[in-house]
Order: sequence, then C-alpha cells, then structure tokens
Amino acid sequence: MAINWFKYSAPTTFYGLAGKLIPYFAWAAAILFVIGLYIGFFVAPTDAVQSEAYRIMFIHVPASILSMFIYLVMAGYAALGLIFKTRLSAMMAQALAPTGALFAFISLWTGALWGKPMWGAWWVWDARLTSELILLFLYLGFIALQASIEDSRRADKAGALLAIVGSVNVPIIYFSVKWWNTLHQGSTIKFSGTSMHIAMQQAMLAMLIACWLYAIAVTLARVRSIILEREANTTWVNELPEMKVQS
Amino acid sequence: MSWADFFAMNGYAFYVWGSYGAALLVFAIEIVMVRHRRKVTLRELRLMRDEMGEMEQGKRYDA
Amino acid sequence: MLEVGNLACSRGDHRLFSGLSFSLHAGQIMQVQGANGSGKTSLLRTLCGFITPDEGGISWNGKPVGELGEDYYAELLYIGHLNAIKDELNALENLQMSAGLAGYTVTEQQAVAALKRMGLQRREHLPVRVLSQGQRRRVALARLLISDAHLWILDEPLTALDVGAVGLMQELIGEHLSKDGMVIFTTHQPLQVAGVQTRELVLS
Amino acid sequence: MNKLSLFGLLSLVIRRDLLLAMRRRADVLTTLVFFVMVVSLFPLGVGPEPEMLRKMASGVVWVAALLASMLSLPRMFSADYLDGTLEQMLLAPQSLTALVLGKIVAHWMLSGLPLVLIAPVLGLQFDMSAQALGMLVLALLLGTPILSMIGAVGAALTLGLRGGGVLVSLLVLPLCIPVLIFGAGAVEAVTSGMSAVSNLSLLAAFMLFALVFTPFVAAQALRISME
Repeated sequence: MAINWFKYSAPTTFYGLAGKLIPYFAWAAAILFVIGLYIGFFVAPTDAVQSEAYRIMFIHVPASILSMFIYLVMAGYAALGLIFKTRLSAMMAQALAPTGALFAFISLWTGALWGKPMWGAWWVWDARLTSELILLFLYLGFIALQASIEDSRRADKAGALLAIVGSVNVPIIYFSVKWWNTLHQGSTIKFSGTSMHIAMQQAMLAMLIACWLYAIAVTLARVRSIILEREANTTWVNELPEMKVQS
Repeated sequence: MSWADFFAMNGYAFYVWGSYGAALLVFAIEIVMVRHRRKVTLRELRLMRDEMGEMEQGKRYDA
Repeated sequence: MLEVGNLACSRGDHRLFSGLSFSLHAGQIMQVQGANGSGKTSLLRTLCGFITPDEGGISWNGKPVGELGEDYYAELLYIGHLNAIKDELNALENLQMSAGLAGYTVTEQQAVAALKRMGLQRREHLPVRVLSQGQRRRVALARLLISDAHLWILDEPLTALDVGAVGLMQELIGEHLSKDGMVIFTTHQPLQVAGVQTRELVLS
Repeated sequence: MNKLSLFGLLSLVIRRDLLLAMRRRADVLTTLVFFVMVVSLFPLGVGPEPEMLRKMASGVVWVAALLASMLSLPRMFSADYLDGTLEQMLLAPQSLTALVLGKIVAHWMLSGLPLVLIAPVLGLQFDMSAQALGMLVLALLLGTPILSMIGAVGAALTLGLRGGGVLVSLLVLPLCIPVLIFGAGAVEAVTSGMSAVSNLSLLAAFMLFALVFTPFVAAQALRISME
C-alpha cells in the first residue's frame, strides 16, 4: 500500500497527527527514563577507577549524541525545505533548534561536572568538549538569525542556508579541533575497562532512546505552535476545537 | 547499601546529582516553555479571530 | 513578449494579489495602478525575479523566466525607488559603473551625451553628493539612454522630476516604444505618451 | 556598445569597490587601527615578560585579525543594499557568483591585505623571530581570504537586519575556527622548530574549498535577503 507522504507534509494534516502522537512519545520517553535510571543507578556496578562518578555518563553521552544528531536532522529538514519548498520542513528545522541547543548545553554542563573529579578541572580543552562548545555556538547562531528576521519565508531560507553551511563545516571543525588537541597533548583519561559492563550498556541505550523520544515529543509540541502562528487567520485554524474556548 | 549511601554517591554526590539535577531542570524548563508558547499562541489567535469577527459584524451593520 | 499567468504574491502572511494575468507585446506600455500597499512595487519586483511568486508564472517570448535566468536579465532594465547611484562618484562614473554592472561598456562620449540629453551638461564631473534630488533621479534615468534592453520596468520614474524632465521622459518612452520596446511602470503623476494607448492594470 | 566578459565584470567590481573605498578612506583605516589597538592591548593585560609574549604572539595576532575582519563585514553589501545598487547587481546578465567573488576580493584587499602587511610590525612588539614573522605573514596571506569568503555568506544572510553587525559575528566566528587553528598552528610550528607544511597545506586546502563554494552560497543568500 502506498503511503501518501505529501498528505502528511501538509501543515494541516500534520498538526492533527502530531497532536495525536505527542502523548505516546512523551509516555514512552518517561517510562524509558525510569528504566534507564533504575538500571544505571541500581543494577550497573560501581566502576573500579571512577567509582560512582561514572554514572554521569548515562546522561552525558546520550545528550552529546543527540545534540549532534539533532543538528544533522535539522540541517536535513532545512535542506529539504530549501529544495522542495515544503513549508513544514522549515518549521521542523526551526522547532528542532532549541532542543538541540539544550542538549548541547546539558552535554557541556554534565561534562564539566564529570571532568572536575576525573581530570581535576571543570573544563579542559579536550577535542570533544571544544567541538561540543562550537556546536552550541552554531545552534545559537541559527536561532539568533531566525529570530531576527521578521518575514517567515526569508527566515526559513536564510536559516536553511546557514544550517547547511554549518553542517558542511562541522566535520572540518571537528577534525581541526582534534588535530589541534593532539598537538597540544591535552589531558585524556580513558575508561578503566575496555569493555563496558552489560548493565551499563543497557542503561546507556535506554537513556539514549528516552532522550530521543523526549526530543521528538518536545519538537512536535513546538512545531504545533509554529504551525498555528504561521497559519493564523485560516479557516482550519479558526475551526480547531482548542480555538472554541472564548478568551 | 542504605539510601544515605546511595545519595552520598561515594563522595561524588555533588557531581552526579548536579548533572542529573541540571538535566532535569533543563527538561522541565523546556516543557514549561513549550506549553506556555502554545497557550500564548492560542490566546493571540483567538484575539485576532474575535477582532476580525467584530470588523465583519461592523461592516454588516454599516450596510 | 512578456506573459504573466495566474500570478499570486504575498508579503509575510498578507496576500497582495492573486490570479493576475496579462501579456505585454512589443511597442506596448502598461501602467500599474492601485492604492498604497496594493502591491504595485511587489508586482514589479516579482517581474524582475527578486520575489518568487506564490503561484503562477512569468514567461518571456514563450519561455519561463526562471529557465532563461541571465538571458532574461539582458532584456530587462529596472529602475526602482532607489536610484542605485553612489554619492562618492560623479555622474559620469556612476553611469559607466551602472553600464558595467549591467554587462556592457560605454564610451565616455556616449555617457556624456546621455547625461546631456538628461539635462545634466557640465555636471558630469560633479560628485553626485552635491546634486539635487531631481538631478540624482536624472542620473539614474540616464541608464535608459545607454541600455539596449527591450523591457523597461520603472517604479515611480517621475519622483522628484520637474515638468521639463517629465516631458523628456514622455519623449524617451515614446522613442523606446517606437523601436518595439515595452514599458511597464507605476506613477502617481499623469504620464501621456503621444500616439500610444497606455494600457492600465489595476490592483485592488 | 561592447559586451563585458566575465573577467571584465570581475575586474570592474573590484576596481569599483576600491575606488569607492579610496573616496572614503576612514572605513579602511578604522579596521587597521582596531587591529593594531587590540594586539597592543594584550601585553598590557598579561604583562611584559618577553618569554610569554613570544609564546602567545601568533594566537593574539590571529584572534585580533579575526575580530578586525568581523568589524568590516557588515559593510560588505550594506551600502549597495541601501542605495539600490544591489538590486541592479542581481539583475546583471552575468553570473551573480562572479560578481560576489569580485566583492569578496575587493573586501579582502581592503580589510585583509592591510592586516597582512602590518602584522610583521606588530609581531616585533611581541619579540617574534624573523622566521616566525615570515610564517605569520604567509599564514595570514592564506587565511585572511577565507575570513572574507565565509564572512561574505554571513554578511549576505544578515543584510538589512536589526543588529546585523553583532549577528554576523555570531554566525561567522564559529565557522572560522579552523582558520584560527591552522593559521596560529603554522607559526607555532616554526617557533618550536617543526615543519609548518601540514598546517599551511590544510589552510590552502580550506581556502580552495571555500573559494569554490562560498561565492555561490553568498550569491544565493543575497537573493534570499533581497526578497
């Protein structure tokens, strides 16, 4: 059976679909958070070298992975919007940016709190930390550019171009920072064991999926507001049940 | 292992709970902001619609 | 021939016009009319390709202008609200630079002759900074004399011009039309070209 | 009436921008004075020990060059935007990409090249060796065009926006980090007795990469901003 993707790429249809999907993603995320935290704190054993501090990993690593993943998804949506002129793609890119930036922030914050007991410093100019910081800057640039353009069509296109340029540049930045760091011989402490305990893997996986589902739920909720703002004064918006209540 | 031991995190309590607390706070703030944005958007849309409706009614009385 | 079919355009969330269709043949002139904010400038800018229309298409000699790209621009001369002249340069330099940006070179004699026709003799070497608004507009309009574009798109060409200059513009447009040129323009002032029926397009 | 070749257009745009800048020298001088001042302030902030100054010289010069080039970026297209010339440029029957390339070259000659030329003098303030000074000039020669090229994209995207000046720095600075790393790295390699070839070739590769893509991207950004 062929699925009519264009049907779901219309903001009208997507608004309703997103509204139905949000609770599922939100509840699944909540349940997985509980499972992940339970395994992470009660099942996974204490690490020989890092003691209990390593448990920061269960939030730090998923946040880092998602911050990068969301940037790629955002750039992908932006490119789709630019090439095929689908309005919804641009709205999705706009909705993803704040969540991505927050994950980058969580990654940096937890990284600092993990670094202090392990490396003895809140911040070291480690390649990964530095790249994450630059990623946060890229997110902030994208958000600031979109926020300062009044006309939504220009904001979409300009933001898309910036996101694409950024994503082309990200590998170069990452490589250059890594290379710079190895020249500087930054402090690096590797994990004690080469192989992670199975419970640690499970906890990490659960937390990663939980964060991912959470990101989807929040983005969908945000994109619904964006759709409403963009489609103000259309009949279908005015006929929505949530518009019935008198102000 | 007692609850006290659990919360002490073998001396790393500040770092571990600082991380998870911050993450929780960020998530909470984001959820509140997304909900707030929806509320504000809907309120503005209703105001706009009501204003448009009054304008149209005004026209009808004029005619 | 310029053909516009079912054109729709909006600024922000505001729909300016829709379902707009017309065609303009060689030797024809068309005035775009409408109240402030009705989208006259937006229509002209859409014809220039600055604005992508929401719906509909524009074609030049049967081919969509999007496909023609730079070949279409070679046929087109646009003079907008802004004069596109530099305060730091003199009238002659301005005219030569404008020609260069439009893809061709003009000799000094040609440029001086064009400026003279526009009533700017002996002012060629003055910095544009010291000229009056009307004289600056004449420097901008001198581009009409040195270009061989077929389609003139003029947004309020008569702004700041005195009676004499308006008469000159009528003359210039008449000459252009007699050479199978086309003109599409907006104005708040009366503009009558002798012997030619001005078509009207009203935006509401 | 003679048609202008692509190269003719390129040289016309460069000549035009240089001529305009010559009639308003203040803009070019501001960038240069800013660069000299920022570099000269560092010793006052960190102390006059020659050992430390030598060590941080290349980094300081590079960061100052980065900031100075940000200062001149907002002006890259805004004057042409405000007086309507940019509209005419978009209607040029030649490729807009070539035109943008011309503007990038002109911008580099006005804001990058002066920095390259004055950098050795500033390097002497930091007690740099002759070898290091030579490498600094070479690295700046390769690196500053990249700043103008990436900057052109940022300047085109923020054209006519409120607070465009600050915004353009926010967008462009993170993208320029590789230039900073390779550029400062080349000088540092020379001072520590290593070969700077890898740094320089990476810088050159990055410049060629930017040369191929950024004029086109900036041209697209201009079309978006003019809508």
